[in-house]
Amino acid sequence: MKSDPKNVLLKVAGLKKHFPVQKKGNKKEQQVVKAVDGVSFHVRAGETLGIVGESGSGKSTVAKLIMQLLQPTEGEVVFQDKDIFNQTKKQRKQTQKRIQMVFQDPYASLNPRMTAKQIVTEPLRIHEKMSKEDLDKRALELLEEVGLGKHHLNRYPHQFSGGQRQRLSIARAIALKPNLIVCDEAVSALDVSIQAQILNLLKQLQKNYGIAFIFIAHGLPAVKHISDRIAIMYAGQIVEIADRDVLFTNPKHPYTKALLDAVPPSNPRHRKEKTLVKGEPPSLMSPTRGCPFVSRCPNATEGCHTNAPELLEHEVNHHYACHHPVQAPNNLENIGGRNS
Amino acid sequence: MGYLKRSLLQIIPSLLILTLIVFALVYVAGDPVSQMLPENATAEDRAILTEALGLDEPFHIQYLQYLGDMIRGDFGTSYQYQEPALELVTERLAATLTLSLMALSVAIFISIPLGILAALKRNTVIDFLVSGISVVGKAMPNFWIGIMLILFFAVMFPIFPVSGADSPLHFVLPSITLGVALAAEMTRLVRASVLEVIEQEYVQTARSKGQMESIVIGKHVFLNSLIPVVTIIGLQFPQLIGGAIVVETVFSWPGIGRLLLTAIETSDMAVVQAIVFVIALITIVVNLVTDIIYRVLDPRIKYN
Amino acid sequence: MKHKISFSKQLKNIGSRILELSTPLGMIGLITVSIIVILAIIAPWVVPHDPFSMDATKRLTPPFWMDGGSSTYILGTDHVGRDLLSRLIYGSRVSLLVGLLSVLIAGIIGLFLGLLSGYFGGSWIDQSIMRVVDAMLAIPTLLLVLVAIVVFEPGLVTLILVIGLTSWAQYTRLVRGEVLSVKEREFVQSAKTLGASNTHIISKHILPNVLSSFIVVATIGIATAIMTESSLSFLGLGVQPPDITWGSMLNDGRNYIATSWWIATFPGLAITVTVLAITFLGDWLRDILDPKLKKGGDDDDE
Amino acid sequence: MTNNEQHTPLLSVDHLVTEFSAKGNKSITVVDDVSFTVNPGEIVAIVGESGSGKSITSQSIMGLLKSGGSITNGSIHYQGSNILTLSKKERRQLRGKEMSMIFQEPMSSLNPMLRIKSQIAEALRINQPSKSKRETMDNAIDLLKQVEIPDAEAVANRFPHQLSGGMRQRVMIAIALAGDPKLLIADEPTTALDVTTQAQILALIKDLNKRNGTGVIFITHDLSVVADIADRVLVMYAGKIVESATVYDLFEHPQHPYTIGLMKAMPTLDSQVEELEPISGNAPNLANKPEGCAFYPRCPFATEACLTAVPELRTLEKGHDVRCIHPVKEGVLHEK
Amino acid sequence: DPDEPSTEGEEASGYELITVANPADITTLDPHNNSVITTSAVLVNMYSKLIQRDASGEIIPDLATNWEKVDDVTWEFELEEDVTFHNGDAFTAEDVKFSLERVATDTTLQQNSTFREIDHVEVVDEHTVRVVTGEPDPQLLSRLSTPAASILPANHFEEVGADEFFDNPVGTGPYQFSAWERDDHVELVKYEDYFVEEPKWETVHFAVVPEDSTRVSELLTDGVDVAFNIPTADMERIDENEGTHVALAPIQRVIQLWLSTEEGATTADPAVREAIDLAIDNQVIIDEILLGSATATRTHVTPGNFGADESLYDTYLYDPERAKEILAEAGYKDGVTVEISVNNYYTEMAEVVVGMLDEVGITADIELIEQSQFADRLFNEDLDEGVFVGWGNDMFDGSILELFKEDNVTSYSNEEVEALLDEAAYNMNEEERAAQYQEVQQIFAEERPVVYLFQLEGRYGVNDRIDYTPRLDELYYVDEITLSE
Ligand SMILES: Nc1ncnc2c1ncn2[C@@H]1O[C@H](COP(=O)(O)OP(=O)(O)OP(=O)(O)O)[C@@H](O)[C@H]1O
Ligand SMILES: Nc1ncnc2c1ncn2[C@@H]1O[C@H](COP(=O)(O)OP(=O)(O)OP(=O)(O)O)[C@@H](O)[C@H]1O
Ligand SMILES: [Mg+2]
Ligand SMILES: [Mg+2]
Ligand code: NI
Repeated sequence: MKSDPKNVLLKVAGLKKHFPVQKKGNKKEQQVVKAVDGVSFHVRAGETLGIVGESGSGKSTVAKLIMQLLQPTEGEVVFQDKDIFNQTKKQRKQTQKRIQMVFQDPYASLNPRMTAKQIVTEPLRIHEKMSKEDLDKRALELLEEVGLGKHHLNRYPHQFSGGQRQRLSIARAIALKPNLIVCDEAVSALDVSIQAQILNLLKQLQKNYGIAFIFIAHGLPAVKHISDRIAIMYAGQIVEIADRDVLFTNPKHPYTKALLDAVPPSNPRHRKEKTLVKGEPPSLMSPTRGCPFVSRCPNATEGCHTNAPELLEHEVNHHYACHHPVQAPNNLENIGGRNS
Repeated sequence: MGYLKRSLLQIIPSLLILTLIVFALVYVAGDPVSQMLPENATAEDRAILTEALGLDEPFHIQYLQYLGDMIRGDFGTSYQYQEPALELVTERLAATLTLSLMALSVAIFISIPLGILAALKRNTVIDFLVSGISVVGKAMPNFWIGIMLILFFAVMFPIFPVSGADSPLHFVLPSITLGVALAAEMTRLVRASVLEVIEQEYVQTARSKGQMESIVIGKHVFLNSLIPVVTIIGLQFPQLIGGAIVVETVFSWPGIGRLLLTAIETSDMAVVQAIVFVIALITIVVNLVTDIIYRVLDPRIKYN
Repeated sequence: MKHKISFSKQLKNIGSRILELSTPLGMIGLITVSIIVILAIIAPWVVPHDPFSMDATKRLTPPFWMDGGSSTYILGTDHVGRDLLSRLIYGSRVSLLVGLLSVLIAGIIGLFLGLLSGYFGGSWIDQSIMRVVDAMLAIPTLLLVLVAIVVFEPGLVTLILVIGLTSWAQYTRLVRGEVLSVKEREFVQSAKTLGASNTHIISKHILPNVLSSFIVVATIGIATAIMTESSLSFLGLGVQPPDITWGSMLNDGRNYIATSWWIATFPGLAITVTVLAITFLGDWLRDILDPKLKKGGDDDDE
Repeated sequence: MTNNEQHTPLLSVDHLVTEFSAKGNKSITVVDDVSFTVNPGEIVAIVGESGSGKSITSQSIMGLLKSGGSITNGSIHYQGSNILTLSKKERRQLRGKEMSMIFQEPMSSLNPMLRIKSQIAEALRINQPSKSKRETMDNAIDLLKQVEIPDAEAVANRFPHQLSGGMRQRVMIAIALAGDPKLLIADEPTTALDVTTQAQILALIKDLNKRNGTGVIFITHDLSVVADIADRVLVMYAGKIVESATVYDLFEHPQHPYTIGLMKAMPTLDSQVEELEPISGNAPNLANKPEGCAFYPRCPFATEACLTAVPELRTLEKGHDVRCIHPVKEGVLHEK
Repeated sequence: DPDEPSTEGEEASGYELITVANPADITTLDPHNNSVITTSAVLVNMYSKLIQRDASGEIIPDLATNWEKVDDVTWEFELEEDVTFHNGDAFTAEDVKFSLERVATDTTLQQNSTFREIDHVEVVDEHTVRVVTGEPDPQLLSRLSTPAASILPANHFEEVGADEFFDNPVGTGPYQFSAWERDDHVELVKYEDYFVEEPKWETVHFAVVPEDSTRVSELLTDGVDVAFNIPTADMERIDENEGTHVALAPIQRVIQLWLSTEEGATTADPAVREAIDLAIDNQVIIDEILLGSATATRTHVTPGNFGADESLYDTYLYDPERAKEILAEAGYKDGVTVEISVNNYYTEMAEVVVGMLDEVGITADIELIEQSQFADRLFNEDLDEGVFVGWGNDMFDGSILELFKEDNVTSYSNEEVEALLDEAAYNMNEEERAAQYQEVQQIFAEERPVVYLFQLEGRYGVNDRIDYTPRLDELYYVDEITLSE
């Protein structure tokens, strides 16, 4: 599957983003934050790639790079066989039409001074010349698609609840029938009951329109629920990437393992002794030559300090970057069943 | 100190722009010759004087000349006073700055307690009164306040001297007059700022420690609400000096404002230029200082 | 036709919002300002006397309730025997004109440069605009106006132009700050991901969101301009007769404060009341223009 | 119950009603007839959607309601005495020493202007004013070490913005521990944190609870956190407690349709379902709550009766209370 | 504050301190480089001249005891002996030569134009000088009696240079310089060795109080002894207040309305000019606006000035009916519109005049001109057909009428007037010269290139403890002020 080039919608290769920052002290040298430091992955048409990682690990930066909100320091993003950073203005507009985004904060991502109708039709007004009647019609279709109704058309964002707003964002994102939607923590701010509504909606849309998703989140359970494949990010790098089930049953990177361990149980009966990772993620300004996880890794050896592991496909469709991968398969209890 | 260097570097273009604005205005204003001569002087008299003063050169030459002189510290000579303009200005600067600082103290003295009071008694009669007074204070022309204060507190009830700048008592009425508007503005600001801080979670944290309310207000609320107040002082400073122009006239205060008015009346443009420049420079310095205070006060900036 | 309905509906919405969000102070402000504006417009038809005609023999007539007052001159007459009430009503015209037009000039310049500067924050455009702003802000407005007035001769047009052209910097700064923060909000980012042009983003997303704080500050600016005019009048450099402003009336009366208090007191009151009302109105507009502040919640599905 | 009869509970909240008066409008009831107890050494979790009144409940207990809010009914007994009748000063003296609190936002719950050490020292000094400055500082650093902050001496000298979220939350816990309180209220202390950090903080709180026997009220909207840490659980909906049970009871035999809804809506690592079962609709607006059962509009099991009758909190079995007219019988969850 | 004279041990005489409040500060201590009257008013107490005017305008001796005309271009002055400057230097003829030649030759000095007529000064002996003019100058004595002809110590001045000299100036006047706090006050102290007699006051303060109401307040609260230029509105209040009164005296300023005779101007029609004259009720303005503190006049050369025509003084024409008739006769059926530039210092009066003109059907559009702009606009001939001004006459001479000679502001031209003024300018025969000026005044009254309205009076608020009679020249000779009984 992977080798089928037709199926690959988006390919990210060696992507780096370094932010220059001023540091105090009289040092003249330019300091940089290596927010994204050599990230490669691909997304196939119609699939969902989950990206998980700690706060500050560079997830949003990757998303912004794909959305062309930032210029990369290095590397390329190829969408439908075109490098998106190397195109004419016209091509660029075409790409922008094909990739859409849903943001985390449903309160900040909608212009408070636009009505629902204006919000969902804005992409159409930018990219397509449509008559007013068509726009009105389409606005209603879109709202209905995400479970909102006619009476919502002329409301302002503040008149919607958080969940409804996120539906609006999604309606706006699907307006142009994109091939890829990047969801940056699209459900993190929502209550569980609402979160489930949105997750279901996204799945539904994917089924109906074959849209591919990049689904970025902190919460492993939600990512697991929606993703086909999952990438684990740590300190600006992807440390492991695999099919969902493989990742959860057989995590190879010690960080992945720690992350899975840290997820609280879904039932008090499954409480367990956890192996907690100690300490904090490394500073992105003074990167080590070695493995980024070395300071917190239980398996770390001398070599890990000097020699950075590469992200390699160790097993089919299972990439990880570690010199000392976790041996035992993760023995999750009750796999496949619910609290019966 | 990188910050300081950067700020100082930014000042230079601003000052250049400033000199250009002022010089252009003054250039358009025409020459002072007719002012300098007696009523019955002739056209010939004028020509003689114009040449003597070097006012027959083109604009850019005069401007460059002016800039060059300025860099050497020469702001031209007041024809009225026959003295270096800068000297005249610096001589009177102290009086204006003292008045402004006194007014600032009055403003701080009034606004901080009142602002805090209003915030703590939010939505009560006290709050309403304080806010009301402060709005009215801003809405009254300051010369009007000054004349009224003289009428009441110097003529009808001779508590304070009418005018002049001789003793500490002489400071009272003018600094109140000048400070009222700023006090009003600051009261509003202090109130808003305290209200904002008081809603912060760390104030709740302090309370949850069992801290006494007075200390919570004094230590956690007050200090944090001070930051916007410091910035407003920097921003309002030019307006304070502007107000001094009027207040000095009312109270016969021998400061820059009076000098400016005389200079304007007599088209003594060297003095006008010097005043504008000096005030702008002071404003910039004050802003820099408040900025530094702000940076010192706020560890978020200091240690980042 | 459909949009017409929605337009009238929007108007109705605005109307109902005004009622819904009415506060006592806001209402006082709105009503007072409305009355003043209406009076200013209909002044020629409502003034009891010709505000310019003087009668030296009737000078210094006190208001009607005082000894020597006369009911023909309700608020009394000034030092050359002109009817104060009529002048007060007429004065509102020029005072408001000065306020409105100067703020209009300053506002347009300030808004334009502020948008430019904020949107291209950090670029050379921003840098150069901000240096000019710094220069302008470093000089007290009154001082700048004073110098300019003397250069260009006092008068109504000069006054409006000069106040307008010297007070735009504060708006630029305000707008720039707002733009800088709005620009980082996610909905602007999202418009960018949609491929929207700069003009689209500025006009559809940024402008509407900075406009409300701008309008509030501009409202206050009107009050400030009226005050500046009165200070200039005090210094003898304001609007010149025969044009009447409250500032110039106040100035006319300043030598009579001790002897014929009414000449200066009524225009002083007029200024204070107007400035107050405008301030109230401004505070209230801040609420009205914020779509988030809406009482009650029809958040739920109907 | 047997345990409870021997000792008076640490905290007992009875029929608490807290209202907020909004300008000009009629006041809204934010906490509505809430009763529960906390025993020493017990972790009681309160779960519920955003806006259900969890924080206001805890603020009512602490006596830290913001302006506009007031307790209009009910009582709060701490170690047997009703603290609502205490004077302001006595109330204050309870805080820190007897009960303390950790807030949700680690970013904003520390004073940005003060160094970490002085914020901890402040809490220490209130409780032990007699101690010397040196001792207090040493104690502060000890506390930081207790909450497992590496390099405590250095951190003590920093300002809040120089710490990561997890570190700040630890500092908050250190502050809360300064007075050796018997009751700790943690209001969503981990919501803003990463999973790994959350696990660290949860472990820390559990450890405290075990070691010192501190009673804990743990507020969260994450059922899995509840599953991890709680002894007993209160489920709140629209200001009311709708279900209260031991954690095992609740997860195995949830009775209220809302609780069941929450469980079904929650994605978990161990479930394999294709589709989650969300609860339809949105949480009600407290200003115009529906008559009858507040959950009625969203409830899949609702009947006519629910429209009008306000359900009472009923004890179904020992220690398991439900506020529902027809609570789900055992097995319903599986049947569906 | 300043050194209050120590009164310890002695009875306070009351002569310790006198404070005079002026609206403006002095601008310089250099009498040769000053054209501001309020400055001269202070400086006359420090410096002496060869000759001076008394309160009524008569020329009387000062440093010169005697003077006589040697020929048409030469005057000889005998000087006072045993006069010393405040620094102790003896006063000699050299000082006169130095001082007069300084102001006559240094073109940067503001008073240079007044003294340019002086060719040189000859020292005859230590106590005799001759002043030689280029042309015959009938006004020389007037020039020499102005404060601008003050005598400075030649040696001392040349030794220290101008800058230092005026930091600490010395003269031969009754009071010597003590301190100048800019924009606050000037302090003078008694010069014991004053050559005439011992001055009365120990210390003199000239305080600066720019705001009128503040100045009045200072007077009312005993803050000052004399407050110059008080608003008419406060005259009654000051008089009624216990302890203060108002002192009035005519000054050299005449309010007048220049009317252009240039072709195309409405006022070029003599009928319009006459109507304007007749429409204005001078007395109403004097009574209502100035509360009586002015005298109607039809000439600029008022009593006390050389060549005054007293028949035109204390009189005015007012006949609105006749004004209307004249306009009607001249064919102005729909009224006339006149544009008038007004020196904004006189706005109030001008507004009333506008009202009066309106009564007879003359619409006056006034443009106010800022005081500081006025001179400029005048020289650039950028004024309207009517110009409402107050004009002084510091030479106390009929030559002020030369304002309307040749290319003048109003474009008035009358060969007869030209000839008369030309002759008078160099006519050393006083009687003849006076007659020439009087004739010009009559012609002006007839042809009205200018309508004179009234001569202003100086309005002084005075503390009852002193006797103060204001002077025509608005100068304060402090020694003329005495304590009242
Ligand atoms: N414009 C910027 N300038 C400097 N540093 C930046 C900038 N944007 C992001 N960073 C830094 O880059 C790193 C990665 O940020 P990013 O927002 O991509 O993280 P994230 O994984 O999305 O985190 P979160 O889960 O909190 O959203 C962080 O350390 C952040 O501070
Ligand atoms: N100061 C206040 N004035 C008026 N209403 C308030 C105030 N504070 C809270 N409320 C209302 O009280 C209700 C309960 O708030 P509370 O903070 O207890 O919710 P919560 O359950 O803690 O929610 P979250 O999970 O979002 O923290 C909310 O509907 C809120 O709107
Ligand atoms: Mg992110
Ligand atoms: Mg909460
Ligand atoms: Ni239509």
